[in-house]
Amino acid sequence: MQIFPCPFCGPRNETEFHFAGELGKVRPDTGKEVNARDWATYLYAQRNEKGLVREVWLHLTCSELFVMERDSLTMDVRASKSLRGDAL
Amino acid sequence: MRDDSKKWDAPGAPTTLEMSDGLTITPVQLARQTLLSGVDVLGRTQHPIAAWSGVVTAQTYALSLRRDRVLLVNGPALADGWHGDIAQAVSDVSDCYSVFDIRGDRAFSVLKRGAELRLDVPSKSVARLLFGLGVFLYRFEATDTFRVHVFRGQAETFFKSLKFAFPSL
Amino acid sequence: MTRYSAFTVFREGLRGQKGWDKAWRSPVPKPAYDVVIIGAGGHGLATAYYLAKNHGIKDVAVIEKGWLGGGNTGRNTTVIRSNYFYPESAALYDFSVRLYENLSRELNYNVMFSQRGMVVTAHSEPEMEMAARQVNAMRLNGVDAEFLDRDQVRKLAPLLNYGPDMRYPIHGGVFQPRAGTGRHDAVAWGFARAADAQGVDIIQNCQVLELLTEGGRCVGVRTSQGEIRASAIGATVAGHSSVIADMAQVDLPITSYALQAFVSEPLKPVLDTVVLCPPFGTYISQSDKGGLVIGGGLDRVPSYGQRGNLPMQEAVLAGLVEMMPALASVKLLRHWAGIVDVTPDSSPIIGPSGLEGLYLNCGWGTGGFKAIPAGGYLFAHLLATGHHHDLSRPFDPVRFTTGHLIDEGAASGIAH
Amino acid sequence: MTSHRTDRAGLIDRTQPRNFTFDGKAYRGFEGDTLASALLANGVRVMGRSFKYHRPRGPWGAWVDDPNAIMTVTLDGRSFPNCPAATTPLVEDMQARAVNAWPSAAFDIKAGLDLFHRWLGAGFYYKTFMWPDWHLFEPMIRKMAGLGDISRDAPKNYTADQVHDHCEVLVIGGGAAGLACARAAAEAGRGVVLVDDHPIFGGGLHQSVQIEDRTPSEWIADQLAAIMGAGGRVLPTTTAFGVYDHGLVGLAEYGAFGTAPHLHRMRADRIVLATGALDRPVTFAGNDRPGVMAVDAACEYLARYGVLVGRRIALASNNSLADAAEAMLTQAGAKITRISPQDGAIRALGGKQLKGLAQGLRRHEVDTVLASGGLTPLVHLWRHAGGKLDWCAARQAFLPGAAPDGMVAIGAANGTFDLDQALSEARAIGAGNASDAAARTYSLTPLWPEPGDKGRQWIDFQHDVTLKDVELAARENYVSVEHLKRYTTLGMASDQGKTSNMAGLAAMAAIQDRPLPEVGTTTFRPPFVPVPFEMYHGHHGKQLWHPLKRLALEPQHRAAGAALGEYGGWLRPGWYGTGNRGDLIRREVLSARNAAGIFDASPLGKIEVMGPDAEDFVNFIYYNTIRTLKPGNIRYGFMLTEGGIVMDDGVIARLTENRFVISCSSGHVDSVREHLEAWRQDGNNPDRIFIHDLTQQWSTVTITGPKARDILAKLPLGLDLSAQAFPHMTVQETQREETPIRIARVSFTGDISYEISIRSSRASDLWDKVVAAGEPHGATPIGIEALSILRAEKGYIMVGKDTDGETMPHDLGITIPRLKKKPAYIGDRSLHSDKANLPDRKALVGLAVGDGDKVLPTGAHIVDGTLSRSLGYVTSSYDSPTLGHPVALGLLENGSARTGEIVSVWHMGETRQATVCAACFFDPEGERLHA
Repeated sequence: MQIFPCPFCGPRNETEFHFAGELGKVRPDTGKEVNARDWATYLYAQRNEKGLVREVWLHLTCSELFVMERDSLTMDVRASKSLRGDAL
Repeated sequence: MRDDSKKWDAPGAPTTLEMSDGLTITPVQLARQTLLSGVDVLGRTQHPIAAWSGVVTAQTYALSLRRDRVLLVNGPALADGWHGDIAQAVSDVSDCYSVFDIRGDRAFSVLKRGAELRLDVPSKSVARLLFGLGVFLYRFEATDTFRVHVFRGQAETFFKSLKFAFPSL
Repeated sequence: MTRYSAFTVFREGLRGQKGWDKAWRSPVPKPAYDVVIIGAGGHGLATAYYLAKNHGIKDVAVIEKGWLGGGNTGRNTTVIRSNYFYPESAALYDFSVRLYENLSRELNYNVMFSQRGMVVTAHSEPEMEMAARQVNAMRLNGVDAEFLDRDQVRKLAPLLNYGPDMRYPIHGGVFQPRAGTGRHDAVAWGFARAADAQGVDIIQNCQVLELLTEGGRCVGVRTSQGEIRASAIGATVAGHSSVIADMAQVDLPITSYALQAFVSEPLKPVLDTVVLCPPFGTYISQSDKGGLVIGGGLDRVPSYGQRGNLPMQEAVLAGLVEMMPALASVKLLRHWAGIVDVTPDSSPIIGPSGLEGLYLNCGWGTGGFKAIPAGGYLFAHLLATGHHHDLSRPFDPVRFTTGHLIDEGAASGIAH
Repeated sequence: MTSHRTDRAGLIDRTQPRNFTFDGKAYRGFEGDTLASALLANGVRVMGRSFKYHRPRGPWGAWVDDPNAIMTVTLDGRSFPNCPAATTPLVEDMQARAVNAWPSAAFDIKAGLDLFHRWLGAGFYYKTFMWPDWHLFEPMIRKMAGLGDISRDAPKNYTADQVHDHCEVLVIGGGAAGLACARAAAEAGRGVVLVDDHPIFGGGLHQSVQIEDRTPSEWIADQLAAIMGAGGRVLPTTTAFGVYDHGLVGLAEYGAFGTAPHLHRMRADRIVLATGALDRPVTFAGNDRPGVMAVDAACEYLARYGVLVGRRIALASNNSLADAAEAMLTQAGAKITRISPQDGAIRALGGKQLKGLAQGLRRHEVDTVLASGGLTPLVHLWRHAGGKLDWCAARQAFLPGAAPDGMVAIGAANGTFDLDQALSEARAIGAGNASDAAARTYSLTPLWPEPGDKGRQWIDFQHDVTLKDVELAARENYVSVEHLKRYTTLGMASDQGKTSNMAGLAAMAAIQDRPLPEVGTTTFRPPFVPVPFEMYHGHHGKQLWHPLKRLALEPQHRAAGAALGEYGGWLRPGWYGTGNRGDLIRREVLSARNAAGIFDASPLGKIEVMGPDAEDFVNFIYYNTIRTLKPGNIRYGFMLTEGGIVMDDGVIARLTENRFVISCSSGHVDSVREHLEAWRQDGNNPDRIFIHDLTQQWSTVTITGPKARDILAKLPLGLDLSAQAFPHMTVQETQREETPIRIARVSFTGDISYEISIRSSRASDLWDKVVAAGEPHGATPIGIEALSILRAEKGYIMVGKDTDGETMPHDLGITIPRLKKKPAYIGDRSLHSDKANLPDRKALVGLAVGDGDKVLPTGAHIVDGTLSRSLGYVTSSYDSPTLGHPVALGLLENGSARTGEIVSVWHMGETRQATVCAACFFDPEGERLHA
């Protein structure tokens, strides 16, 4: 069981968190024409890096959506900050 | 669909449960619980704020739940809805959460059956998972008394989880 | 190559087992091949075998970072089945089951495909309706399927809890008699030996460091054992597909997760079929050696760490004790994890990578083992001809752009 | 049979005899014995049979490293399979039986298999049994394999306690090093937990005469007192079975035999590995004979249990620790013959009973052979945590190398076999200092298997892997250590290679003429020793497995005789009353259609979205346009995934300009709340949108049916209920006795309906009043089953039942937003993909059957003319009590264009006909709805 740092709550057990996706997904402006390839990239393409990753996680108990930097191989957690950049 | 009425224990009326070693679980009736959400609602509340693992001693207090939300306990009556003047969303949640006090020397040991808890690791929020249920957990009035708010529909499950955890001590 | 048979086993017993040949050679890589396959797991080895056998392409190297069969092929729970809902999946996986049915004799290597059947239980009336939908779909897809009531499930899996306190009472289930288990290592070894016999070079301890490109086309790989060029390169590296794709500067619709597996101490036979109980998140079979082989869902955290993590262990094994309480005192002998490549629709990807000359066979997620012969067969077809076989065409990655996902989860009413 | 119990005290309690049986014969041991020590004391050597050849086996080790003596133990009528005799504490009345042997370990009828061993070498089964078919041979092989058998009943009173815990320093192993380290750490003010898997701390220390001028027992007691005095905790009979991410160590704490071990999920800031080392076997001909044991095991049996394993002992060791062993065993009365195994090949003589040991032409008449090929540190947990191993040529062993985060190894586990040195190392680490290496007194001569040697030499005792099997694997090029392991099954026995791995690697190294470290090691997998599944299970079973949420009105429903069942995560009334279930449900449907039904709709989601951006936000969340919704009004809508798939449906009520109530499906509340929160914070301004899930604050009583208005009118609410003042799809708020009440006029039945919501503590009062008001009108409570029929008659869908994971809103006939809605909304672009634009998408249809026909089975498929392709399926199907004929909904390719078409419906091989119609069978004009 891993310990993840919620930027608001502090360290908590991994069971309180939900993986929300990789950081950096930007929703295309669907008010304008979006081509199928760009939309597919937004929906499905993953960097899926082995090693250092930056991801968005949801802390289920306090609903904080935040950015976590961790290592997908060693499971070391480096840092976290709120999605809006508020530090711990 | 089958009739499973018998498989599920009928919910009992909430009563105080006394276990060995002076451990008790007591249902608590609060005058009011109010959910307040808004920017800097934590900074703007005039009531003492409960966080983990401090001990709340006031009768009216605000539970720090998240960056922009508190649960006001025993506060004044406020109208439900969006309060544009103070830019806060307000909801009466008195019937949303059932509240229990778990008291005794070994209360913390019981709770550790349900979550990875440490008194020496503070948290700004009292919201956490306990026995797999979303709860608000903090210490109330004494260092050996833990108060839990749990969704009403899950109070039965919570009570049962505690009962199973007791004999394991 | 010594042919394996009861006779040669008998003869070698008399001769002190001295007459056996190497199951495969350990060749030094040549500077160039017609086809290079990255990853000597089941899919890679099967691809090489079928390239040689079906297409006469024998100038093939399979290069492997570690030891052959050491990835998910050697880490899975060995279930082989084709109980799928959509015609595209059913066609693919049933083709695989049919290849498996003759595989031991074809490869001259006993892969121990044991068609002991698989039950997926249903625990409520709505689940029984879904089970009926599933059985009908399977039969229309030409896959064997039986709709079981509670008593029929009980006959097949008496260890399940039929008591009144069972959280999810068993109403019935879906049974595929031709499903079963195979010996996972033997599948890799059998394909490796058969491919090697056809002249394929299997090069172990050879890591790909870089893709060689010329004019926007992939022309080879730089490895820890030097450069190897090829006219077509196929990657069959499962959970590490994104790592290879990254070398080609392509993002795949894949997330890697650890998938755990568990085995108990050996027991005398107690379970004759594969049993999956969805609400407990657990499935189980008993190996020929007697160990109970148990699996469940993905870990919750994306990962490349090939090791188990406690939350999912507790979920899977607690589920096991709930569904089969008689196993409570049976002991867990070992647990481990493989890295699986999960696509948005949980269906595989077979097709071009986006970099010319480089092709992908990946995205099998939790279900790659059962698809090894078909995956190899179809990927070989693609590498040899440059075109899809009809069975693999629906699994081309273009489906993520057109929206033609093949989502088995979708059939059960789950929105993804 | 002579007793092997000495007068050396050991740690057993000789005043407490314990009676037990083994393979049906009665024996006696003492409290503190293990099954193995008690049997050895009684002169019993053959305690098991090997897996493949059924060779007789006696214990090799005295603790977790013994792979041989495995038993099914029955106590108080409950049987436990595969108990290692060496670690099973002796309990009065235990009945033990060797596994994999019949009728007994001493005389096993399958022993004859050993005669065929030359044909049953490594991997023989991969080479045969292919013709005609594996299935012909498999059943026989299955029966032969396996160890213990299990009882088919669940063990009673066998539940694991599970607790989370934390400590600053976790010391694993309570031998000299562990004790000294734990004490130093505790005295340095650190929170220490010390665990050891024995019931009595001390490890190998009990074999010593004295330590730091005290007897071992006194010294151990001193350390434990000091540790606890300084606030440390000690856990005996506790196995650290695995190390997981972020310093989590799984501890299994064993209690009385027959109880489930307790699971401690121990989070440790720092882990000190003091797990010691094991004697590894020497590979020689006949080394599997009962009576060949580890040197260390013999000392352990003597020191802990007062058992002298033999009287005439050959001691074949390659290392300096043999001297102390010789002294100890001699002093206990054994006659020791020292053998240098390096001086020439040795071989054990005899069969079930050991007759002696031969080296070259010399024969030694001995009854016991003690062997040690050197010490192997127990580094399993080190490897679980990702620590590296370094080969140490001096010790001929893999030692802990680069350390994983927060972990350190001390004592024998770290290759520090010298006691004084181990103590100083342990104390330095405990105090938080680095340890400095000092001189070593341990010495050994390398001793590894020699390929080509004559005779059958065992590498893996339990699995019958011999040196020849390793040679065969090498010959066939299964040379990677993992191939070797898998091909020969070496190291896969229930001891997980504790005895066999090193010899196997060394054999492969020798065969290939490579340095041993180059061959490498196999991966160490948890658990360190096998642990029961129950340990992972604990108390959260039965009603606590996916526990259901409970209604505030459950007492009312129970009193009304409701049949309760699981629907969307809640325990809810399926129907009311006793008798034929179908009739009861029918009656409820008819009463709802003819008068009114009263329904507990409380679990329906009530998620409020508030704030200045609430309107834009819900407009973005929903497929349907919400912007134009006026306060007091309600709109039906879909939530989509970004893939354009319908994930939930429900109504949105706008209470005020900045306040919306989203009512989602009961089973989707948690996921919808998360969905909303994620989108609120990602891509929207979270300072201007706030989401309160008030589902459980409010309970909802629905009155539906032609008399609904009359019934509602009886409650003094002071509202104008006329269709003009309170039309369909509007909401009103009022108060009753100062309690807010919200009434939504929406319908899931097609009849006029009011959903009355009130705070949950007042729900029973409301329910009683509504039921009383309804009674004169013939209104009755109705359950979910009746509601499902009512909504199907009207063609209202249930998401997940009448839709699948491919269904888009236009498949359900709601097309306008897709074509017209301008502002962005979730899933919008996906509704225009190639797939979304296909004409043959599966669309919702009604399916009508001929007069007198039976109900179509839900789950039946609609097929094409050749019966070979599915065009869709029946999703909901009932015999409509209202209409007097069956009604069905389905998803069908190009469904909307097929109205009027007769289609084939296929179910389990039978085909029927149905006519495609609009997905609405009741009041298609909506007159009753708007009445």
